[in-house]
Amino acid sequence: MALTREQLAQRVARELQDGYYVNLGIGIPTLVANYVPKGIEVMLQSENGLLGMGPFPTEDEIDADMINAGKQTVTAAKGASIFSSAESFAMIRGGHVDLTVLGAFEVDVAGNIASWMIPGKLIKGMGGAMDLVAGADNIIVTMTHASKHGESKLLTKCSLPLTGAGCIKKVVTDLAYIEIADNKFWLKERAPGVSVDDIIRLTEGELVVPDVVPEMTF
Amino acid sequence: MALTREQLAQRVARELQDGYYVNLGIGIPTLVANYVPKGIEVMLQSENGLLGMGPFPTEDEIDADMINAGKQTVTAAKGASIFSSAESFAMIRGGHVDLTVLGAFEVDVAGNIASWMIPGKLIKGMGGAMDLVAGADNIIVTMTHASKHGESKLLTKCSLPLTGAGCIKKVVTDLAYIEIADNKFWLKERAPGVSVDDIIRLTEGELVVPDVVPEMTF
Amino acid sequence: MAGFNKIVGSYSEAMAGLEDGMTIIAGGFGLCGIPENLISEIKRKGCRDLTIVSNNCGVDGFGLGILLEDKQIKKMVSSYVGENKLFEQQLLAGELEVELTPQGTLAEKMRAGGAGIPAFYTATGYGTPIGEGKEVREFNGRNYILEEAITGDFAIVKAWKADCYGNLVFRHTAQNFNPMAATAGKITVVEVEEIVELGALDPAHIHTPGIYVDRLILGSFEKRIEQRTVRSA
Amino acid sequence: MAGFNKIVGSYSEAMAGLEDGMTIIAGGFGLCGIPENLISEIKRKGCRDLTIVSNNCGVDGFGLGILLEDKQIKKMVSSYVGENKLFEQQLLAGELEVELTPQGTLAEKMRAGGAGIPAFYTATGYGTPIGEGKEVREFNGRNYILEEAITGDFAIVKAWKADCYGNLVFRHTAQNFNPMAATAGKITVVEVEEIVELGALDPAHIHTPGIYVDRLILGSFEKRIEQRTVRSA
Repeated sequence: MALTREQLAQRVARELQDGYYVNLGIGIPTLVANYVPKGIEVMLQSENGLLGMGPFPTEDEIDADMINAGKQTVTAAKGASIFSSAESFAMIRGGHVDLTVLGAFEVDVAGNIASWMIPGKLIKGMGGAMDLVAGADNIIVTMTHASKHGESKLLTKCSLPLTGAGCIKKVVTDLAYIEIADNKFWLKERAPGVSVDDIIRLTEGELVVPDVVPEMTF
Repeated sequence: MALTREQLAQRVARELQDGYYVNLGIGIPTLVANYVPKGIEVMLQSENGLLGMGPFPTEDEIDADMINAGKQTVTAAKGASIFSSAESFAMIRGGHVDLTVLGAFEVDVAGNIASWMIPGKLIKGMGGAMDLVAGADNIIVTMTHASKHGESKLLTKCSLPLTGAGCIKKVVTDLAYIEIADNKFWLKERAPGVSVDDIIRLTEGELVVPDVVPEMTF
Repeated sequence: MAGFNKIVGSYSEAMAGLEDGMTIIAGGFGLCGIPENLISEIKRKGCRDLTIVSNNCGVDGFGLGILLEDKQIKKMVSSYVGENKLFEQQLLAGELEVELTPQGTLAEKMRAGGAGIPAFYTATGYGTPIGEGKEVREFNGRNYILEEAITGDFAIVKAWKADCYGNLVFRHTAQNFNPMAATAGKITVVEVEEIVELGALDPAHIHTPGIYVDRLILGSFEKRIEQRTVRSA
Repeated sequence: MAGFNKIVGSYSEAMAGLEDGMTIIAGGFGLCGIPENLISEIKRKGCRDLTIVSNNCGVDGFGLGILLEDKQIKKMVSSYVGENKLFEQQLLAGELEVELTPQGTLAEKMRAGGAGIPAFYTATGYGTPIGEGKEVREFNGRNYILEEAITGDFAIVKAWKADCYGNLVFRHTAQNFNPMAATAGKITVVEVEEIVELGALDPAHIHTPGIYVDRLILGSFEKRIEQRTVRSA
């Protein structure tokens, strides 16, 4: 069975470490905050200028001046700091954020990522994604392994315009956990009940498959 | 009579305008603050991170954490702001300071200034002087017109290593007020009792002398 | 004698001198911390062919979105413009130009503009369409692209509190792009929720020193919320 | 589980890992806002061949000046080093190298180092000995030189108040180079006068967010005054 959105978030959350400063993109990455493993603490960075993002506000707490990068009303956690966009991206670009999680349209064996633009469709903009992928050493991409039409999103070479070049080392898809190194995809884990053959079939780029591919457990 | 240090400061102070943000260098420039003309307000910027420098503290007010760029204990005036060195020089480099007053060893007809280094003597460093002369549109140099040995400091070409290139437009010396334009010095005023001939004799660079050179009054 | 008092009495005075074809740098992120009333004044004045530098372009009917209604904007420099139907229409009709700029690069370009840094290198956008036509240079084994500073004829800024000298404090995440915008305008105009006594702001907690501010006006604000997300109490 | 608690129990722990030949970026301006005790710990450890990036080099017997006593410093990167006899002697004897850097360029190099900007252009130093050997480029009719970022193996910082997460507030002009230094160290060590409860610092008034801070220690400080200037009451 392909992972649900919640399971994807859960699997990504296992990569969190105690003391990590983390930037979570919009969509599935946002859900990761709900699955921080017990016994560890992480701080969420929101690129509009908030380090230490708290939960959504209650009705009474709602404040138009307190939002996250998804423009959602949020709260500041205890120990939070708030700063300008220049300071926020100094933090990101300077490599101070320990982990960035974001979605993508495509990823390739060279660690390239395409996530912001589909030629022919209306362009909305890259927001902070290009800064995030250029700034973080440690990035996890979450996405479905293939499109609705069964076309692989793990490619030899991205077909869409890039968001960043050579920056992705880890991908969690609904079918597998894959690492990228030496111009290859390395299959590390598979979703429960998903066969290695299915993963091979839906991975267009070169995939290295070990003898044993552990199944994820939830 | 050549101007005294106090008169130099007084003459420079006449260039102040209401609402000017001003950076005063160490030495004679510092004295300018004592002669702000009546009816106008200026704010003093100190490049270590203080906009709105107040007077020296009383014995009771002394605070090691409140100093100016000359490392002197100072106070903050009402309406002051305090910030980092990066912010302070963003302000300076970005041209937000209206007037900078500083001393010099030499100035030449091209508006070059040499003020920080005498080859063969121990080099102490340029501090913020290079940033100040590169950042301000409006700079006044104060210095003696000639060295103790009678050698002109207003030259065709600076002989000492430069602090900044082509940035000086106004010089107040103990003998004269001079503007720099079109690769010439333009004599505008003379110190009380100082003859135009004396000024010509002690100005090595090309000097344009008008028919009438008004005498400064104090 | 005005001294350092930056307060002006009307929005018309606040935006005096704005002309067709000028470049305006605006603070704000989404609808958070936007200079609502200064934008309305630009609409009222009716200036056209404007280049607006702002992370977003508001929404239909609010924020910078209202400047689209009379086609006052020629070009937007933004990182994300996806919240706005009218924007989409004018873009597709070729009536509006957009220069997409990564969010962090946009913030840094404004800061650089205010700080006298004409250009800087960044890894952001290298190897992407954003890097095309830009100089690439290697430092310590990594490739970077050259990005140039942005300055504007006007900067429009929304702050929380100010004193009459124009010293500014921002509230929560309404800070965002406002401090950089404030440094990068030839004329910087600020609207605030409260003007406090001179001396009431702690000098070390001023986000934007008054040296960057040319005009200051007291406003009242709708503060529309874009994504109202709540949890149960 | 340490989480985000950055507090360490001793100065020896604070400077653990410092080795011969490393580069240290230090906050402070003159003797104001210098990490006095972290400097003393470096002296105690006795590491040698250090490169120190700091606006000044203290005075004889205090601040960074004490690291000259046992010739621990190989190279200083500073804008002004004129307050120190021992410095002068070692420089003239060829025992010490100095890389003079304009003060604003130095501050910006540290900021750039922390902000992932490998290099930037500035007009400061163009046409002077500081510009020699550096790339010159024209932007909008003016000449600028290329300056590269600085980072350090360690950054040593003095702040006023901190919470256990390492969020920092600086006092008065003791801020100076400290915030930039804090961003530019692989390991950033901060000593403070007071550690407050988590949540006691206003998030919008934190000068340095804790993300930049690796180790935090409570110290007591002499705060020597370099130029004691007073007026009559």
